[in-house]
Amino acid sequence: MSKIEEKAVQMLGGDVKTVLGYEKGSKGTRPFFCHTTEDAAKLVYDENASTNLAAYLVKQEIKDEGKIGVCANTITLRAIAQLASENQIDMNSLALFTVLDEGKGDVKDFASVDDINAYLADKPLPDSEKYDNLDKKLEAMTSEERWTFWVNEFSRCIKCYACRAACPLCYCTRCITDVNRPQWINPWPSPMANMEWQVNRVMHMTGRCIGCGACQNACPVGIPIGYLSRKMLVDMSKEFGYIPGQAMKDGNSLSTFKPDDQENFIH
Amino acid sequence: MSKIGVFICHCGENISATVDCQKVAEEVGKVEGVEFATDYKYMCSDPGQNLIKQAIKEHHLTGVVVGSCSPRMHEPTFRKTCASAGLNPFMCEVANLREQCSWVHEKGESTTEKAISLVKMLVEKVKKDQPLQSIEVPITKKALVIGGGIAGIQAALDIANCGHQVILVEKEPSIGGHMSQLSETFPTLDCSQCILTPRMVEVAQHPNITLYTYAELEKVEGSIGNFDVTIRLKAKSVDFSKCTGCGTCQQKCPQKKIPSEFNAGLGTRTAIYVPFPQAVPNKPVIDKEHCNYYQKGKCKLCSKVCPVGAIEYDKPDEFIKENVGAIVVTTGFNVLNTDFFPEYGYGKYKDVINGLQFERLASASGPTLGEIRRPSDGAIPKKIVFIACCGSRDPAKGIPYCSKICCMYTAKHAMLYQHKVHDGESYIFYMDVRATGKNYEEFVRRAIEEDGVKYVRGRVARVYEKNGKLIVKGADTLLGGQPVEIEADMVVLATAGVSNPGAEQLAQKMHISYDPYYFFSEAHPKLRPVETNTAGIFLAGACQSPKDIPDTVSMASGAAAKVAALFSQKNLVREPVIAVVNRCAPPVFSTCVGCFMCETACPYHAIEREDIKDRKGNVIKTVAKVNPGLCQGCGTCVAFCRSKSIDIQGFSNEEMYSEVVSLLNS
Amino acid sequence: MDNNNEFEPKIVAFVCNWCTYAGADLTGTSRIKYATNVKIVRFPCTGRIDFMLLLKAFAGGADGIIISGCHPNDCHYTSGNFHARRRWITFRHMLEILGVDVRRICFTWVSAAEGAKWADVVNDNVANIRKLGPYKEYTKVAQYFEKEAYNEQD
Amino acid sequence: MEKRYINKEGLSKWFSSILNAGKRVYAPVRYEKDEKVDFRQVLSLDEVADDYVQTTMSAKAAIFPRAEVLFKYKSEHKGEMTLEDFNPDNVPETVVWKMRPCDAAGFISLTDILNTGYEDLLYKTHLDKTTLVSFSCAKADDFCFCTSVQGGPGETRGSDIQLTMLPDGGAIAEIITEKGEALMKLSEDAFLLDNGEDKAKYLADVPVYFDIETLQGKLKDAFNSDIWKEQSERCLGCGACAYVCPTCACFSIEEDPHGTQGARLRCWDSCGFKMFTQHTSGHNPRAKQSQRWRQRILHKFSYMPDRVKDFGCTGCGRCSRACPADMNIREHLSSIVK
Amino acid sequence: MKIGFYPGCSLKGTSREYNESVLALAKALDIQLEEIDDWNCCGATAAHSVNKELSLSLPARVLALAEHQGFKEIVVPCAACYNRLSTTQYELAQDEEKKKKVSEIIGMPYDGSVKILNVLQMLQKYSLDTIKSKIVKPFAYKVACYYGCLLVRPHKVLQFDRVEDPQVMDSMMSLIGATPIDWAFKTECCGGGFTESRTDIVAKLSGNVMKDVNDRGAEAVIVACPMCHSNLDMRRPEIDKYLGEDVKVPVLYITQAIGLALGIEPETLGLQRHFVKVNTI
Repeated sequence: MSKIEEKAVQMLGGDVKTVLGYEKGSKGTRPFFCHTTEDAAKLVYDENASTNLAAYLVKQEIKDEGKIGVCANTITLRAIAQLASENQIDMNSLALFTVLDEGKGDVKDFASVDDINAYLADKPLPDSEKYDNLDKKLEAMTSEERWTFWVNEFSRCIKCYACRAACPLCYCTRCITDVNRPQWINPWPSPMANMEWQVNRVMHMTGRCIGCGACQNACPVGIPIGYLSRKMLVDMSKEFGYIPGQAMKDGNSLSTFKPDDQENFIH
Repeated sequence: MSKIGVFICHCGENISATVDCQKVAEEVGKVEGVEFATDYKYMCSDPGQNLIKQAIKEHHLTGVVVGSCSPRMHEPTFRKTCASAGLNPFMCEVANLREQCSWVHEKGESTTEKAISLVKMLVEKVKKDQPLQSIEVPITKKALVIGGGIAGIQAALDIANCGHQVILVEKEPSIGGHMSQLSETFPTLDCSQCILTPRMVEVAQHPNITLYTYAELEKVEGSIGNFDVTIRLKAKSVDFSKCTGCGTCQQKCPQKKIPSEFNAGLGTRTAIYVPFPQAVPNKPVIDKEHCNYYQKGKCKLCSKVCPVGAIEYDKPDEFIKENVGAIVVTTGFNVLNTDFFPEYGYGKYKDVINGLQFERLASASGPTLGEIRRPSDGAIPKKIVFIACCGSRDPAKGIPYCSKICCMYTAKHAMLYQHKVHDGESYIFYMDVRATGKNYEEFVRRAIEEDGVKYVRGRVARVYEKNGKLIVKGADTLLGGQPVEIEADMVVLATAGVSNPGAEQLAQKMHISYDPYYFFSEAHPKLRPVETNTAGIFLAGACQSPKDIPDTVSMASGAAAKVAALFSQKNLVREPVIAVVNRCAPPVFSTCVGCFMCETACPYHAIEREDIKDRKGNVIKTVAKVNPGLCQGCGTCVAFCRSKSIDIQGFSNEEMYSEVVSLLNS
Repeated sequence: MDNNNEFEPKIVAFVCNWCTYAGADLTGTSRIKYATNVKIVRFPCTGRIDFMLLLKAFAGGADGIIISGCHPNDCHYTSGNFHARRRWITFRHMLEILGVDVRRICFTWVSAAEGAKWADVVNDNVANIRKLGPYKEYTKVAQYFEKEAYNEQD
Repeated sequence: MEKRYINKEGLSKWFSSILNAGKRVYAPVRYEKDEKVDFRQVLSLDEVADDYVQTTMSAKAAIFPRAEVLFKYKSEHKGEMTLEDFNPDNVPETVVWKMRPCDAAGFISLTDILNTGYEDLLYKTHLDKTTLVSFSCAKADDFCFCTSVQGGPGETRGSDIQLTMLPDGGAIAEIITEKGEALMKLSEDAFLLDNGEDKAKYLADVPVYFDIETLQGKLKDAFNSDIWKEQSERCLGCGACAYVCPTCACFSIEEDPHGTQGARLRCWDSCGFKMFTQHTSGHNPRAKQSQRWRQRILHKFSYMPDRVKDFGCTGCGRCSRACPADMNIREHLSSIVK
Repeated sequence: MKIGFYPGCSLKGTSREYNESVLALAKALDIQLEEIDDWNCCGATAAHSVNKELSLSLPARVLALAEHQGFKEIVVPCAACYNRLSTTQYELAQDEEKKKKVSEIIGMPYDGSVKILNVLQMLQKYSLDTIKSKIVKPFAYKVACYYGCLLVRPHKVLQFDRVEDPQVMDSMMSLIGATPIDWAFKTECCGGGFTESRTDIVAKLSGNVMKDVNDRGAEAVIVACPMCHSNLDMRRPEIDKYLGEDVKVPVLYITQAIGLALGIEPETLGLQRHFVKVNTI
């Protein structure tokens, strides 16, 4: 009996009705809601899963079902910390635990955001080598070439909003895309409308994104949108001096300011 | 479908000189939703306003766009006109065709084109405007006056006499300001103490006035009608309730040689001191910088000799919070010191003094008890030179403006000198004598004709000391620029009036704007001289720009009248340009997701949390709510909200969007 | 040199009501002339300017954008311009990554007393945008439905 | 239905004759960065990708585009409006090259919805002007289940011409419809007589996972069962499955206004979105994810067969491949049948 | 690092001693000065009171030559030349058309990138600390530092020291042991170009200067401008006649004073060329 199964069975015995984790699927692991102790065997720990379990914790349907156990990997923990700082999750409706050293070690529980931050303090952001060669390619381009590159990429987008659905921090009941007075973002999938959608998504993520890459993994046509939010996360955390991927106490990078923010283009 | 009336103003010919008003009215008339479009010579005049009223009634207009001067000028006028005709005032917009179009462009096709697109922009905005009701905000009928000079005293008395509570805050240990330092005042030569002290006493005894001396403004929050103000009462180290003002401590204090600020550095004072005999309150404070106890930890002589034990060392500064409806800023001004002028000896020569120091010499309560004596050796100067426009009207020195009062007080100084030193000779180097007040010119003529003051028209290039004499090298332009050299015993510089140090920080604390010389900026130089751009904060006296006592007093009464007018209404009617969080039908109740990032962004802490409960009372969701009293309508939260759940009335997302899009489609 | 066939840039200016709008009024009262290409949109504060409006302006065919407000510490609402600056730094960086031509966006502070500076800002920008030429790359993408190829798979 | 053989040279000769005839040719093209293959306009045969199982997106976009202008309007002056309706003759002749049989079969269901009863002018114009050239499947993966839904790797239903590639570079060509005939005639000499190759030899084998009839039967009374909740717990509610699916036909009407002129557009929509059934009153009949999943399955496997006798699914497996939460439809359908 | 050297006409003519002392001092402080090849007269006061264009072209040509000969900085000992060169650089930097016109006139491209230093700036920049270490005989005298008007005005252009009360020379003199007096005629005019046409005015103005120097008991007047030196020194008879008293106070260039402090021979510093004998030092 693996550590996870043991923990899940013990939880299901208690006041937890569901334990959320990963199970083997047709394309690597997939999210799995385990309700019965028999199913607990299916639970596996996957450090580099392509989806983020925290995306489910913000859904009203799941919140309504009361206390839920979560076997979280680092990206889920980061997301939960950020969501808690944005008052979307209340920690005591979660039975949060993780399995140390990539699933082999023993179980560690978390009761508060500070525990999570302490645990994550030394953990690096998920690796970014899949973005690095794109980053190098784009750095070398002139701005016109970059523009043509991104317009071609965005022309492939079909506005299926899988990126929005897969992201734990995209939890608005009515997203800006559904606002039609005024119609900030044109809902049809033209390159311009797709670009405006991605600009908004990434701007809304700046200072909040935890770099898990679930958005890029979810995109059916494979547009490198994960690169966009990741680059903004890293660059802006350097620019404004906060720790990338860690939840800020009050407000995030866009809702607060420093009187001596540096810039070289306002004259 | 909206029925919009468009009215293009010629503004005499200010607009029609470069913009073809008929064409603008005609073109905008073709726009969908525009019911009526016309142009008229003076829209803001009565016939112009009646034109609007008539059109509203006749065509049942649902919106009005007036193409005229800047909305900062006549938006209120045109909105009142629409209101009186029954149309909600916030359905009326003003397009800026004068300051931002006709006045800044040449006559031509492109200027008219621009005018048309500006008006069309506002037409699109009006289509999206919502009728709004003004907000009623309760007013705290209590005023705060910052600065206890004659301006502050006058304003405080006027407001208090209207029956309202006033808090007067003064930085120095006593009220009185610069006026209390003056000897006699022009043009009537009545002694400043005699006319000022009764007012000071009246302030101290007025039931409605709470006086905080040796206190400064720490923080201002909130907005017109209810400012939450924090005042720092600097520790006086003397308990005023016990102190009887007997003065024993002042005699005993070992520190006697501290240069007295009141005497502009000429006289001296003790560490525990009352600035001047007629000070109100007439009780001492301890100057911590120079007191032996605070600096070296020993002495405590004053507490030993104090008959009533009123001395209390090491008492920290106190902070008190007050809620006031209006603030009057009367912090006054300062005069430059002689060390500002290298050509006149950099302040090294003792006998080169500034106007304020001469006032102290001439004043009966001054260090020389009213006799004009040289600071260096105390001798009575036989030949004295006054230099007007010292620093003022001198762009190279960064002070291009005229300080307004120096001509008059220099003439007065010369006159006082001649009265006190009959055989003395006084010269005044001037550029122009500006004696514009009532009886001012006659006063200067009297100085010249009766008292024999010699006016030399020219500037002084250099003053230097040579074997006991001050050589004044100038020129006399009326004698063909002939160089003039006078060996004077004393030189008085009529230095420029500048803002108080710390004026910038005070302005930033209250978010009022200031000019490049750190004088506070009035809302409009001609039409709103006593108000600032921040509603509820008024200005009076030299803090706005250097001025003499009559102007200061009348400005203070003006500001007091404004405050009284504000307090006369039961509630303050405020523009409804505030943010509102959207509400919608259950089960969603509001698109706000309760992330409350807007709460961290709002500078006025105007965003609160509201629990939406179902019938049984348990909380469905917690969403944001805007407190209409606090919100100032800056809109930072609106542009910041991710789900666009908060919007600001008057500059809503839809309105701004349609403005930008219409600018580019036309 | 009269160049009537020359390209006349369309520039939109987003300004804050308390400082730059008043500064622009002062330019008017002091009768300082400047080019007609710039049209001013009034906002209560730079903090109110939504970054999407910039994209909508470019999509609508603007060739240049000026954004101006109170100098830091002078904001009538205390911190509107600080928030705006923070937002501009982030948004401008995003535009640079996407390859939008940030030379066409001029961020500046103009106070209510700087009428002359406003005229200079406008004239400099018009000259600069005239040199850069119309922003065809953006409008080409914006007019997606004009070109017939939209319904093919590209 | 006529069976022919075409050799390698004949194939490229035929392809260039199609191009020279001014037809717009769509074919699967490998996107250089990653392994995604999608339909794009091609100008030569060698742009066409090969050795892949399935394109990410179906070929639906060639006939039912992601976003299309229904009509344009313009107002010269106040009060009147000039309308510019859809003009069929600016839709060019199109050929969709190398689509899978399941894609071709998909158009039958699409036509059932969009073009039966009320004739949709846009869809009809696109359909009439498009010739579908499908290639039979030599390879399949375990997402494919066409055989379970009345289809198969060599199914010709829906295609105008079906080619089956042969090891020698040539192909068996089955001309199925008149449109196919017309296309073949562009270079008839390239088509030789049937060389007797057995097509079945070159087809991939796709196991049958469940029986469609029993599934349809089971679904009759499955409306209230709680299987929907179990299956759809991990569904994130995005629109990926609907947009890649060859048979999904839902669309929404959008407005593209520009001051005094504008256009009305039709673009794809998906029942997976929560806002799809959001009423202005605030009520949402399918607020829960399970209800939306139930609607997707019942529409394709129960309501459509009842009404238009064709199933709404051709078993291409694209929705499972595209789904971020790995909602494998074959797995779900099999568990329903059990 | 080679620095351009522009002597100007005075240093090759009436103020040869200023030239000799500058070069001697530079050698002693190992500052390589290289004379700009084919330099021309800067036009001094004559040009700009007669023809504006000429007054800009002459200095512009000098600056253009310096640029082509690869100098980043040039030293201009004569205050008049320093004033003219700096004003030209300032004016041409402000006005694009003028700059183009002047480049055409002088027939070579003019960029205006050369930095112009007067003697004081040169000493301040390169050798303040070396002077202190190399002092052999402190210049222990009461001195009156006389700046004249061309060194400090117009401040907007020259940005050199303070206009009303300059201190650069005073600090340098105290560095070499002298005690500068505090007097009010530091920047009063000596009569300048009137030395020929209206010698009476020069006598009066320079007389006032020398009277104050004498009254305050200074033992030497230190100058850094050939014009001031010639008026205060060469016109001494007229000054004495005007003042009605003999003023014996000698007038030295600052380079000569520092040279003496460094032990350089008076002859190499050209002290013998002065009208008022330099015997008291």
